[in-house]
Amino acid sequence: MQNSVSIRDLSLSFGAVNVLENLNLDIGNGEFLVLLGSSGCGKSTLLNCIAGLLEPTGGQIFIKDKNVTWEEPKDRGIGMVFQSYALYPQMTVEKNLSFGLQVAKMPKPEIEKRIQRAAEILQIGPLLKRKPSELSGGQRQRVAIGRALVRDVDVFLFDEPLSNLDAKLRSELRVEIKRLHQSLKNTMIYVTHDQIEALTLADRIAIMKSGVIQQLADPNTIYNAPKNMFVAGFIGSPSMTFLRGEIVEKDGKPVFHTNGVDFSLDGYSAAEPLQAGRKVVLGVRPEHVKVNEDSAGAEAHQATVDIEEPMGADNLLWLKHAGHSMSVRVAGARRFAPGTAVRLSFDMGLASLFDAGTEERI
Amino acid sequence: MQNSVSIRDLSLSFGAVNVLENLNLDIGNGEFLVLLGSSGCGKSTLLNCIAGLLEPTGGQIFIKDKNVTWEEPKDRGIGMVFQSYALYPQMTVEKNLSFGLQVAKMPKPEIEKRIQRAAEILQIGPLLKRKPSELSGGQRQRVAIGRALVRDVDVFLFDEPLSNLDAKLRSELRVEIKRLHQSLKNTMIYVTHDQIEALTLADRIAIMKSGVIQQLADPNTIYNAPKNMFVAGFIGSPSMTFLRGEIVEKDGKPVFHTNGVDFSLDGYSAAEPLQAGRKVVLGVRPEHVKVNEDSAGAEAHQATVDIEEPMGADNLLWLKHAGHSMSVRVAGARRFAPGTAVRLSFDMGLASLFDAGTEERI
Amino acid sequence: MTGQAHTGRPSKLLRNLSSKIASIPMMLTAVVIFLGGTIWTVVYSFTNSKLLPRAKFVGFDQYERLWDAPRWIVSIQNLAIYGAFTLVFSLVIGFLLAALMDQKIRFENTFRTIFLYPFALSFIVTGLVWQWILNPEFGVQSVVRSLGWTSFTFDPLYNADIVIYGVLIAGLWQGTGLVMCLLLAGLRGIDEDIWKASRVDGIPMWKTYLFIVIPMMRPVFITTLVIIASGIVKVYDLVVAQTSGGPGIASEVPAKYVYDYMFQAQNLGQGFAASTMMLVTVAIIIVPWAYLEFGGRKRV
Amino acid sequence: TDLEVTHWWTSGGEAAAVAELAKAFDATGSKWVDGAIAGSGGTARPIMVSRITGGDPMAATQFNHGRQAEELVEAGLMRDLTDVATRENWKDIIKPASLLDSCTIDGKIYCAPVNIHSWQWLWLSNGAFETAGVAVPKNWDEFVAAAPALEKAGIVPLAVGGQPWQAAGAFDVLMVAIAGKDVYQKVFGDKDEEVAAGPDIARVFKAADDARRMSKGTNVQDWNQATNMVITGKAGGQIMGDWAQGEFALAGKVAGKDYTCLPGLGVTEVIATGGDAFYFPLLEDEEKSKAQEVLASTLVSPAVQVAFNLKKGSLPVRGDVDLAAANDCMKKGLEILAKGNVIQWVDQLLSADSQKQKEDLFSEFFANPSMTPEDAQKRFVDIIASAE
Amino acid sequence: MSDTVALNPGPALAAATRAGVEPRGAKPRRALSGRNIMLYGTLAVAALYYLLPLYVMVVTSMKGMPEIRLGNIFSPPLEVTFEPWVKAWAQACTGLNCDGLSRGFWNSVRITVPSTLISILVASVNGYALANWKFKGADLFFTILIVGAFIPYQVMIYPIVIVLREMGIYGTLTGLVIVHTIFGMPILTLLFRNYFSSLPEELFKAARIDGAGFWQIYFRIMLPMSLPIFVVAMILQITGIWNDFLFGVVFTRPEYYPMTVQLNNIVNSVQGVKEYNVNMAATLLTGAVPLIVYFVSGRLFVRGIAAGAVKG
Ligand SMILES: Nc1ncnc2c1ncn2[C@@H]1O[C@H](COP(=O)(O)OP(=O)(O)OP(=O)(O)O)[C@@H](O)[C@H]1O
Ligand SMILES: Nc1ncnc2c1ncn2[C@@H]1O[C@H](COP(=O)(O)OP(=O)(O)OP(=O)(O)O)[C@@H](O)[C@H]1O
Ligand SMILES: [Mg+2]
Ligand SMILES: [Mg+2]
Repeated sequence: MQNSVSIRDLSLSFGAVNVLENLNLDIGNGEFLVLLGSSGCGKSTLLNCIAGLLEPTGGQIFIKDKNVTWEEPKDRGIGMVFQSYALYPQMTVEKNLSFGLQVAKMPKPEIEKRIQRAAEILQIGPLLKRKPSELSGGQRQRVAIGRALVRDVDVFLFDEPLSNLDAKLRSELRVEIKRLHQSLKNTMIYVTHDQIEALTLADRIAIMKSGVIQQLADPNTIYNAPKNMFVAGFIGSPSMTFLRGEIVEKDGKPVFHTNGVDFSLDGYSAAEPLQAGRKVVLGVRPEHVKVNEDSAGAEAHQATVDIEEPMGADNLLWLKHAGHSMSVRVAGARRFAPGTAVRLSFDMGLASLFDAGTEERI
Repeated sequence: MQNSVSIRDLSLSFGAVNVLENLNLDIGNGEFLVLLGSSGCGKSTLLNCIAGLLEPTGGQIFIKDKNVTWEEPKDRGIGMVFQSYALYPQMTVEKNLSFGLQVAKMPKPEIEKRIQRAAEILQIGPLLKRKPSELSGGQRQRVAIGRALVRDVDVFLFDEPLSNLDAKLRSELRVEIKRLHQSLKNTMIYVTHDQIEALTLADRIAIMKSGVIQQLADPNTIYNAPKNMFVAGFIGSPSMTFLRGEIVEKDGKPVFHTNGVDFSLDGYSAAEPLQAGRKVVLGVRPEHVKVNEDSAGAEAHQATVDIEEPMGADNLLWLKHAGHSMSVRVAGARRFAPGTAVRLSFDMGLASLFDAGTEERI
Repeated sequence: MTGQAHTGRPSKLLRNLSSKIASIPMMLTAVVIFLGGTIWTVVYSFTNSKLLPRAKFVGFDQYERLWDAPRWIVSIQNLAIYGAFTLVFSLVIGFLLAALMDQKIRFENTFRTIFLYPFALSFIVTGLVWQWILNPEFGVQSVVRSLGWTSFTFDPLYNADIVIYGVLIAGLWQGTGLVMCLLLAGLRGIDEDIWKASRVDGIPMWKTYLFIVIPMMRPVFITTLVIIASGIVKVYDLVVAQTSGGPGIASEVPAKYVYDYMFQAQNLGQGFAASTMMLVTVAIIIVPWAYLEFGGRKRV
Repeated sequence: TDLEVTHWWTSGGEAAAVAELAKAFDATGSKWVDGAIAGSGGTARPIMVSRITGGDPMAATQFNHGRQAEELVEAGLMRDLTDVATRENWKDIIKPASLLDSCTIDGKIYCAPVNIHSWQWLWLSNGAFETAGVAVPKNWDEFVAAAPALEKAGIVPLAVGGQPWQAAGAFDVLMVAIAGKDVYQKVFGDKDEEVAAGPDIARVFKAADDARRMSKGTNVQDWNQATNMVITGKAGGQIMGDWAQGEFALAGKVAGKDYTCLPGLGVTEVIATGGDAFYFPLLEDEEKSKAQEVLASTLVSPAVQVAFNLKKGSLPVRGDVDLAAANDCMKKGLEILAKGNVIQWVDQLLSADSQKQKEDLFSEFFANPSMTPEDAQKRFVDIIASAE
Repeated sequence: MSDTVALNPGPALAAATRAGVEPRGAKPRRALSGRNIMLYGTLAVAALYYLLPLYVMVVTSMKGMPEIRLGNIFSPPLEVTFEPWVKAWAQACTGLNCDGLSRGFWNSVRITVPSTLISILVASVNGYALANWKFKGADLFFTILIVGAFIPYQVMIYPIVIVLREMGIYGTLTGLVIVHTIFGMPILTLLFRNYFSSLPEELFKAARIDGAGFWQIYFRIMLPMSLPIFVVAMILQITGIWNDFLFGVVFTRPEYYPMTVQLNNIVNSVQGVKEYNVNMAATLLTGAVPLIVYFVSGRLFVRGIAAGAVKG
């Protein structure tokens, strides 16, 4: 049994609108896969297809090597956690957890055992007698996870489970989910449009745009070697700075040229030969730029600080550089008044180069 | 004219609930003040009082040294921007901007001039003929700002203007507001519960809790020298780690002791003498901990990695250290598998020490 | 519910079976009663059925006679007058009341109950009460006269020229409460920030209502309009109880014409023809509404 | 056995009369379950028809005999009473014979007539004329002449209730009285358009115009409220059928002393033999069917005829009963009946449809002073022309 | 009533006094401001118009006939009598039956209770199916249903008579209940559909994943969450069915005639003079049930309307 979930040529359309088209995806056993994409790109739709809540127009879905395309949700061995918690408001937490088991006519002692176990794992023991309205957002989300937990499923599906929580709680629960995955080792498919969640939680991230998976890779690859400009721009906050320019040859070596400024491409490992004259886009992440107040370094680019955004731990600078606006991250303690002239140096080993036409990584 | 807005002994209650009690606040001319606090702490209430949308139960409000406590909102020289944009949905953008001016019987050419100016500043010129429903969230918010702009007011009031936008747009508009403030130099009062917004935008931040201002200071002070544990815990993501312990004397110097581990307090400048035996809380921010894989350094604390949260630019580690859980931020490239043993060293100059009873900074 | 597992797509008919079974009453009602009944009525409007429906077709005879009948013309006119005034007044009064109620007033519940209670009463009751109040011998007229103004005349129910307005008074009394309720719910749905924004902009209250709030409440107004309009077309009991269509035929309405000719005159064909015409009227109301509601944008 | 009987006799006099029927029927060992539907025939008939056609028939129901039930009979929904009729020899005892004719379709008898109603009466309040200081009129023309005096005394000369059938009925009465029996028969019986458009009818419309003028200010709906105006002296007179008699009796008024009745408006003394009859829908229950026959014969039995008609103020359907207890007005009616001065009433001649159109016309005519008699006559001709 | 309102110091004034500060700016608005006088004045006048008929009904029903003939319908009774009430309830005659409204009352109860329950049950299940278990063509039926809501009842009477006859339930209580269910269906289904659609869809999905089926979700998840809309539906149906005259008279036999038919009979069976006092008492008695329902649950009604109805 290689894969936990396999999706073959999945298509789905609402009327004339094709939301998913011939989508293929294999998710390994025990893998934590994050579906990341902006609003409306079809993440929830895909998840609902896997759960059996939407009927695909075409294609097939296998869970544990069993074709479940036409199975009822309850027979697929999946549990699902929703953004809005979707707790049954009129039932106590305990009842919320046991509802599915009761419907399945599980014997009482077994139900109780499972609830005990879930309550322990999620530390919601003291809340069992309360109603959802008497819980905080984080507690509600924990109960919602518990509802999937008691059903003892193979695959957990999460649809933006943390979007309704405030920043603090979100980061707390993120850690808890990660811990849960480490201890349960179930397959988890997690939908979000928050890149931090994706980067921190995922074994692999699938970045979607208009129903098509743009890149499917581990977080590190996604972050450092994005397959195209969409992925590159989507991941990272603030966004990667894109500089439009072209390749020129200088001293026999390809060099990136924009607005009269040259960037050496030493250290960049291109997949294709970099021909002179090719229109390309250079992508630089804010933290891959070094800011020097002195003019040291051969490749020191001149820039002035436009806006400074101190964020505590970091300080974000918006610079004017060769007619472009560029964001750069420095340590929180380093402060620059707007107007300050600075010199930049770039770590080309971590930069990305895209074809200006196809927007694909070179 | 010293202050732009002065609030004296402001009280407000809804029925029996006192939301604000004897609140005092002075906001300088051209200052960007951020009111930061969790939901329901009374931020909007305060802002509405300043705007004249709520009638205070007691106290007075001065704007430009004029007592406006009983003035109509329109006569206070304020403009307001709302979280929900509050655009008039059936009017075009142009009409949205001009409606208030038309009602005030401003001559037509003047109206047009102002709209032109606002449109220029906010780059919404091409949108003027559209209806709000045909705009994106960010564009809507820009129009909402424009509505305050055309009225040529002294004080801008913002009530969580960016909360309804997604992360990407939020960071873009944040920069724009900052730029707007830099060019207009108006007084701005900005309500948010997003600490990044507060830290990046504010000249000064007022941190509120249950209607009381906890600390009023510039972002740097708030971040690095929080007045009490509430402020310390509220600002910073992930939160400052709090270690409960006590002061012991070691080699004649006060030392922080918890769970059998000692922390030298060298470099910490306490406002009060640190008596041995005093129960205190040590607060350490994630980025003020150095992580070493080798065992160098005299003050090297043993710890093991519990969870790793790679976030692209940074990598967040949750460590087990002396029975506490502690979060530490390292560069994104440095990866640690869970279970790895590491050694920590602390920068005490940037740590905070609080009294365990009063929770006030020592 | 779906028996066959991995074999492939299960039968289309069996999917959602419970839902289909549960919807049988609705489907039956829709098809057999509403659709079937309507078609049946339209078909038989082309016959000369008398007491019992008979399939003897006579073409458009019934319609020709219908449009020749002065009473039908009067009925249509009355419906137009009653309808137009009811629409305008119940919306205006209903909205005024709703706007007043939305001012964070005290005793809101009391006022609301007062405005709404007539809706609990049947048209029969409403008609009777207002017949009594408008009766010149006992009601308003005699009271005013007894106060000394002896030439005062207010006898709408006995004056053929204005009788329909007498009916209107009663109709409004009965119906505006609900309109107020609907519009109040709509007003409460307006984002409070809009109010704040308009106050900050210095826009007077009435202008805010007129130029901002009312346009924003378009969907609620449309729903309300449809509810009122459907009531107008059906108006029957009120007229029967209050005036019986009198004096003479001055306050006749189409629904009454239908009923009278179907049952009293024992001329089903004529009644069916008149109901078909009412159906056409309904269609004239419904089609634009359906277009506005469902045509423009697709909602999930 | 319980038999449900529906009817629209709900006013005071009527209810008392129905009670007689019920009493007599209960005495046969069955039970009369009363299904009164208030309003008028117009309200009640649709309900009765829908129940019969809807498959939930009552055991017996009132109709005005004539054409109202024709189709129900044709549709085979009604019980054939021929057996009972032959057994009890209705052919001979029921007078005038036209009553039974109205019940006969294709040679079979489908209804049991219970009374004769005549519309041709002018009821006058002696007190009102006394107040106005004029003599009680003896015919329509005198009545019209006396109207101004009544008006001066604040009395409405002629009470006409708002229900449409009252206006239409009053016109029909005027027609018989003023244009005479033959014209009446030509117009309604033969549907003769030319006669309807002719000068005789024009005269009738003139008279109706007078009536309209005299009825101004009536402001009541129900016929018995209008009658009540006459009883209390608020109105000078009313054109109404003999059932008004019941109201006078109930109010304790004495014919000749408190009020005066003028059959045929004192002009043409004829009586229309309309009336009420009971129809018996086909029932499946054997026992009930038996009881229906018992009820039919009970209704026609002499004792019931006397008791019922005395209360109702109408005339019995058989000539062989003794109405010694009858009052002045009733006796006048009986006399006319005995002379054979009878006509068929409009219900028997015109379809309900034409009747309804007529009602529409005359209720509009009486309520709307701006409608000229000439216009009204034109529309009247149209109705007659299209009548079947 | 309006006077007491206006004289009451409003929150603003009270607050200013409490704080004890003398603001230097413009004085705060007074409770007796022109705005408040206008506001409560208008409301009071409107309230008067709405209350007048009720007042007239109550007052008239407690007068004797002689007093009524004296004329003024607005004057309070000189001599309060409950005779008309007694008569309306227990003595008024229609034909031979002289038991007033009392019989009709119980008939109305017998009609209203099952009709209300069944029509709401059927409509709520339909609305639920339409909102959560859409199947192909469902919307078509629904559209027909909604358009059907506008068809004048008269158009439908005859076909329904035929249908009920064919089913053999014409004139029975069952038949009447079905008729009420049919005619209540469009508006109720719309109400329930809108309401169920407004409930979070994820709740429904969660229940499906938990393995609950159509009925389990309906009874165990949806029903307990739908109190507001059920209240609205109850109120609409109770008042609608209780007040119904046409169906009650056309589709039943006299032993089931509801109170409104009895009311109509009493009001239209004039014996001599119209007994306005009895009529008014009868009217009030007939309207009592829906009125009480409104007075008791009017607040829930408005809330429910806001929750489900307005969204169209
Ligand atoms: N029931 C439906 N009928 C028609 N279109 C739908 C329906 N549900 C979703 N869509 C469309 O399908 C597309 C994908 O929707 P989906 O909910 O999967 O997006 P998503 O990626 O989950 O977005 P979000 O982050 O906002 O949840 C959207 O464009 C949406 O408008
Ligand atoms: N009209 C009102 N009536 C009663 N209580 C109110 C009213 N408005 C606000 N409150 C209460 O006053 C407190 C402060 O509300 P406020 O809206 O100022 O909070 P906030 O800080 O703006 O929160 P958020 O971040 O959620 O907007 C809350 O506890 C709220 O419940
Ligand atoms: Mg989604
Ligand atoms: Mg707020």
